[in-house]
Amino acid sequence: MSIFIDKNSKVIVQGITGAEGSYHTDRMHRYGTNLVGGVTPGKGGQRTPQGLPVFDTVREAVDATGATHTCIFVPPPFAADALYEAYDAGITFAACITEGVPVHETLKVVGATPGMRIIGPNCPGLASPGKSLVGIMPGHVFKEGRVGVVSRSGTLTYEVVDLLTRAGLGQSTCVGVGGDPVIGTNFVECLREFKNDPQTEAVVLCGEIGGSDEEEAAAFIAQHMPDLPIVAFIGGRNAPPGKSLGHAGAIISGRFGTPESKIAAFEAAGVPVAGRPSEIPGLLAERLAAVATR
Amino acid sequence: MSIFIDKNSKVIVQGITGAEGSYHTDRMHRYGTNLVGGVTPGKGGQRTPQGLPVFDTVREAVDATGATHTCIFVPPPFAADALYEAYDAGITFAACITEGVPVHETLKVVGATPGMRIIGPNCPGLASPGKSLVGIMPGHVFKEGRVGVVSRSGTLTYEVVDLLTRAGLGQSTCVGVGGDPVIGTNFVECLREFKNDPQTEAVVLCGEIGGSDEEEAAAFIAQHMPDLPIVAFIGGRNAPPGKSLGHAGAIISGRFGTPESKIAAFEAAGVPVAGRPSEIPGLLAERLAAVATR
Amino acid sequence: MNLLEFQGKELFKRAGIPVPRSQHALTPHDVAAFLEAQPGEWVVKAQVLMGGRGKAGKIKMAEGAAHGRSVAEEIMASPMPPNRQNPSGEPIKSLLVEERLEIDKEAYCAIAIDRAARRPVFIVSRFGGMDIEDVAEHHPESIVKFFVDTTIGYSPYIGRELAFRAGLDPGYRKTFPAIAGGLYDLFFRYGAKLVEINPLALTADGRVIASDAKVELDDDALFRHSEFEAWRSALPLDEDELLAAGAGVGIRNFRRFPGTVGTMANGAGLAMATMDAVANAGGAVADFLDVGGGANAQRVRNCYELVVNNTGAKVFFINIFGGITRGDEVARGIVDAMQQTASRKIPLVIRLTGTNEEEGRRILREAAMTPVETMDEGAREAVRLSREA
Amino acid sequence: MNLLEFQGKELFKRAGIPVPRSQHALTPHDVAAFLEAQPGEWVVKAQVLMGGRGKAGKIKMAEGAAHGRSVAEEIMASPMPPNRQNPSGEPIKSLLVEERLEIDKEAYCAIAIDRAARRPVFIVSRFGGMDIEDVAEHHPESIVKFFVDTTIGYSPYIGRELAFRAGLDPGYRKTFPAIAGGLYDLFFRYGAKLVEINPLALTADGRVIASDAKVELDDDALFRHSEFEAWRSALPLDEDELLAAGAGVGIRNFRRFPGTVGTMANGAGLAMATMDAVANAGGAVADFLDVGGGANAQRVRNCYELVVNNTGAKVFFINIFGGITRGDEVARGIVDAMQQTASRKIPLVIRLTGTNEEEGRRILREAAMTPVETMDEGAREAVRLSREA
Repeated sequence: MSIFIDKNSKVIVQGITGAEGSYHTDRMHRYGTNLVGGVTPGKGGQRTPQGLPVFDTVREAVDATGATHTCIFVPPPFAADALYEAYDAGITFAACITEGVPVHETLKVVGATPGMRIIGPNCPGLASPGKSLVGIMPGHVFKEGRVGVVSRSGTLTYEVVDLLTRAGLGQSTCVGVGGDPVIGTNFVECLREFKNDPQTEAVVLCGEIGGSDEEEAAAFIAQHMPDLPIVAFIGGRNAPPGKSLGHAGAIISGRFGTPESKIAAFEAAGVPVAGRPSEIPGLLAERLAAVATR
Repeated sequence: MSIFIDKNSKVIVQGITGAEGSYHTDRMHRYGTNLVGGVTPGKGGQRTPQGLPVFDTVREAVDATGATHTCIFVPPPFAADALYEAYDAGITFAACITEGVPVHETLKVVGATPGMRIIGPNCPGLASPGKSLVGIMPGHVFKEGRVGVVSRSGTLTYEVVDLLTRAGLGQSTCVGVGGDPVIGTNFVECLREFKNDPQTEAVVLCGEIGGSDEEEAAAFIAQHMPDLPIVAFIGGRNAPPGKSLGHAGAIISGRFGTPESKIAAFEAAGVPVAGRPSEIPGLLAERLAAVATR
Repeated sequence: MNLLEFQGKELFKRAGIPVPRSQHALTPHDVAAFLEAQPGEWVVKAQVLMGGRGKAGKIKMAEGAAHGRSVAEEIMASPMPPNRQNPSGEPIKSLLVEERLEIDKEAYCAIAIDRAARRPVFIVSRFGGMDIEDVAEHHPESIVKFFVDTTIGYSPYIGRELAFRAGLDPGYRKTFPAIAGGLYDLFFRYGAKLVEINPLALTADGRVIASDAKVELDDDALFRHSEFEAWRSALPLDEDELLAAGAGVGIRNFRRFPGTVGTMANGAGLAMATMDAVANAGGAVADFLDVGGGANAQRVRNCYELVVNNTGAKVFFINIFGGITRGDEVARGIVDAMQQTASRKIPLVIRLTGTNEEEGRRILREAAMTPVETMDEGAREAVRLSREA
Repeated sequence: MNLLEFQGKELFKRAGIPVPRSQHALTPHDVAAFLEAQPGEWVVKAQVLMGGRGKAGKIKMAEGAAHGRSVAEEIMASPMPPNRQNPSGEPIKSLLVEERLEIDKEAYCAIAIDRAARRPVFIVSRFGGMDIEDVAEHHPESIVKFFVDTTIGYSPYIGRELAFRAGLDPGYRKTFPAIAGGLYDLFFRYGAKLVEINPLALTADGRVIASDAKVELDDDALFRHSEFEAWRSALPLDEDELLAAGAGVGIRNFRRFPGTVGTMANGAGLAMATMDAVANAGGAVADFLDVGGGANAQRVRNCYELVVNNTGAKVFFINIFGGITRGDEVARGIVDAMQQTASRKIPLVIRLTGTNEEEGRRILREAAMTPVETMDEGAREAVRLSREA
């Protein structure tokens, strides 16, 4: 098992003929994702180099392929529209890779699409190694296994996954939730899924400064999954307050969003916080060993 | 039993200190409706002549009284707002008496308040004789009994109820669904409730020209309640096309909404259509007798 | 409130929907003055609510001042010819002088309210320029619909989907989603009940442009837009509506018929049933009249005079069943009205029941008026009196 | 993009939120000219993004031209004093001359985004005119919130409920729902992240009026509003943001620090972790720099020059983990950049992995650059080199 996506998830790509869309369609296809087609208005009837059918609308794509999952690569002005279109056509899972979606459009689309799981926007997507990869993550760093990974970052996640894989710790599902202030799926929602996933026996959580997602995750862990081996990492410990470093969401404002608050919350929940990414595999192995001997 | 309201339904009045609101509050109170208070912003803390508490907001009223039902008497510009407020405060049933609510505001509020039953707008409300009366119907015409009544009209309904009562045919619940083009609850939704109400053993349905509510009701009856004694009446048989007679919704446009279409639909469903209101009790008694001897 | 073409196009412009360049003109002189300064061929269109302008010769080409003046005079010389719904036709009070479009394709796009779905519905067809009911009859498969979830509102995919499903010419695709969005925006911003572009033209030079505009605003929403007051007062109310407005009842509340039994009831449903009752009793009604709630003396008197002075009524059947309306107040209103009115007297038949009915009947009896017991009885009595009178 | 007070108030006006009469002035001369024609006492306010204007003496009363000029000169003579977040203060480029209000009560009203609830949230307090964080500390019970369901949007009951729950003075009640509605409208119409009225004044003559305006627009939404371009270019970007913009990276993507280890990574998370890694290795970073996706030669060269010419970097640590960014392209970019740049050369430490990493490393090796294997190794090596240099 895995969370959100598996071998059978039928995935379409919105913006499949665009530069990013076609590049990553090819990579997902080669990874083994069950891609069934894509959408570019006006290009319906064409085929991609991988032989995937292109449709004019998501509804046509869903009707023809039975797709349930979508991966969105359209430019920022069209991202919310793409999500509404997917929702209306009955899609139940959408990874929105697009960076730069106006936050009030994300607010509205997230509120208006109950029942559709949205990852992102401004996220690298997710991967269930050996089963499916939806988004832009580099497939070769993954290894199938029992560690769930959830992260607000993109490249840092690959770094962490790479370290886990090199340490022999394979992954169940790895989710990049996105770096924007408002995102469709947060840490707690991923943790809830991991809790119910039999494949996932441990979790790595890569947070960063800004917001209170990490604090809420810590509270959730303390209450609902105190015994699962979990290790956290907080990026941006050396960031100054008042200025977001890259991610719009990574900002310490006033007394909110500081690394100290997040680290304290995790420690109170019994979750060790790695000082650097390279410490994560060791800390996790310790926690796994402790559970095994209990 | 009855539908939508019963003896225990806790009812508040929005606009309770206004001219219409206070007049009908008194009448409902005297009828025996379980009124628990009302709302007029800025008059919180006062009491009505009946001793009912007045609150500034619906939320306060609900918190203090446990009200689940509301009867709305605010002027048209504030009716949608009153419905949103009721919905947000957890009210599950609203009768909106107000006439003249912009139809696009009704469209939006009906779409945005799933789970809250709205009767109206532009309706006389409803009455479950001997139990509760919510709205502006004249209580003295009713008699408790087994006939459900649903109507698009106000005064015509009282006329019909009066005839039923004089003929010894008491009523379970009588609903005036309202005369606007878009209403919160239509014939089919009322019929579905009557179908599940053990007290209701027969139904009188007072339609009028315009729209297709009657045709849909006929189709529903044919499919779901073919054996219940039902009599229909269609008002406005002598109305000219293209002009609405009084009710904004009572308009024959082109080939739609004609009395012929509605009468044909009912007859196809085995529902006799009374030529005049005074024929209704007789037709209904016949149908009831036919069922009794079966 | 139905808007004239030039008014609808003004709203289109505000909503960003492309319309032809144009000038509204009140007289042939205005047309001539405009064409004096504007070379080339223009279209002169009568501004009326009735359909069938083309067939009636009320849309004509013109080039240059002299030609424009004579064409305008020709159009305005006679009203629109009558039809069943407008038995006296419609006078032509103004004209729209409009850019002549080289039209390549004509499509249809509208938003209406679907009562059953309780949603606004887009209706699109690749067949434009003809009555949509005719399209529905001859090319039903060409009509596609989209029911909009108002909690989400319009998003451009709706327009794309409609364009693809309706098989609109590819020339429409790029701009259609924005036009449909403008239409949706207009629908809610101004509180419309119907917005229709027919035809939505694709021109030879690739523009997509609203060649006609039909907008029906919700009367109940007009209070939010005082800006429309001027338009409202300029619109051609029909005679019944004018009379109703003059008597202080809603313009939907009064309509005349050729019979001799005047009727008045409280509530539209009861008023319709009253008409039906008169017909059942073998009579012919002179009017439909819903007096509304709160029938005080002033209002009853206005309604009485409205019917007596403007219809062929020989008897006046008042049918009141009280809910909001209180029987005592109505009775007092009737008594006072009959004392105050300067109009000629015709026999009254009064049926009064409902709230405070005993008190109402007492008041009537004290004024020597005898109320009847039922609607059918009242109708029979009124028909009898109409024959005697 | 944070707006200056006068810009925020311009948006308030468009949304129907009452603001004091005012005049934006660029010079003391403008102030004098305005006051020449306007009798009475006015308030002259420095237009800056930093808080604490009052305490810093940057808000003053003035009456008459001469007084106005001298007050304006006084205010503009020196920048806002520095604080921790703005270590070089903020120059005063313009002034707002504003109607003096007789203020009776001061309240607080804002809309922000609640990240956890994923909803816009109204925040209202009957304590206005002070920092809301101070109110939260001293009068936490006075702060009331309302999370708006965006599928429904704003409806006036929300404003009523907030006013009652916050215990606003009854003088606010009548107008507050419309003001809150204007704020909500503004929030979505212009794509704001924060809209704050502090204080929302109740004047002695009973007006409710926005005495100050704080608006933070979402940079990601600016493309929908070209109208803000002029404001954007007039806004005080800090030096780091200006440098970032000059190098063609996002203004959030670059920030300088006092250390000697230059850093660059792809992705904000990795860039932050790279800073942390350098700190862990005992070094001090010279900058935060997210090169973004698609790091081609031009972009890498711009970033290299940005760091070398504007920070104290003695070594440049490039940390690339490929997802969108392809290792081979970055490697080529680095090689080309180092060949092309005219800036002085400092040692490079390159960590390159992820998509196409083998090809990337081969390219680097061919150009005689030796990539390191891990981020920690790279950080250690960079710190070592920074000490040697």
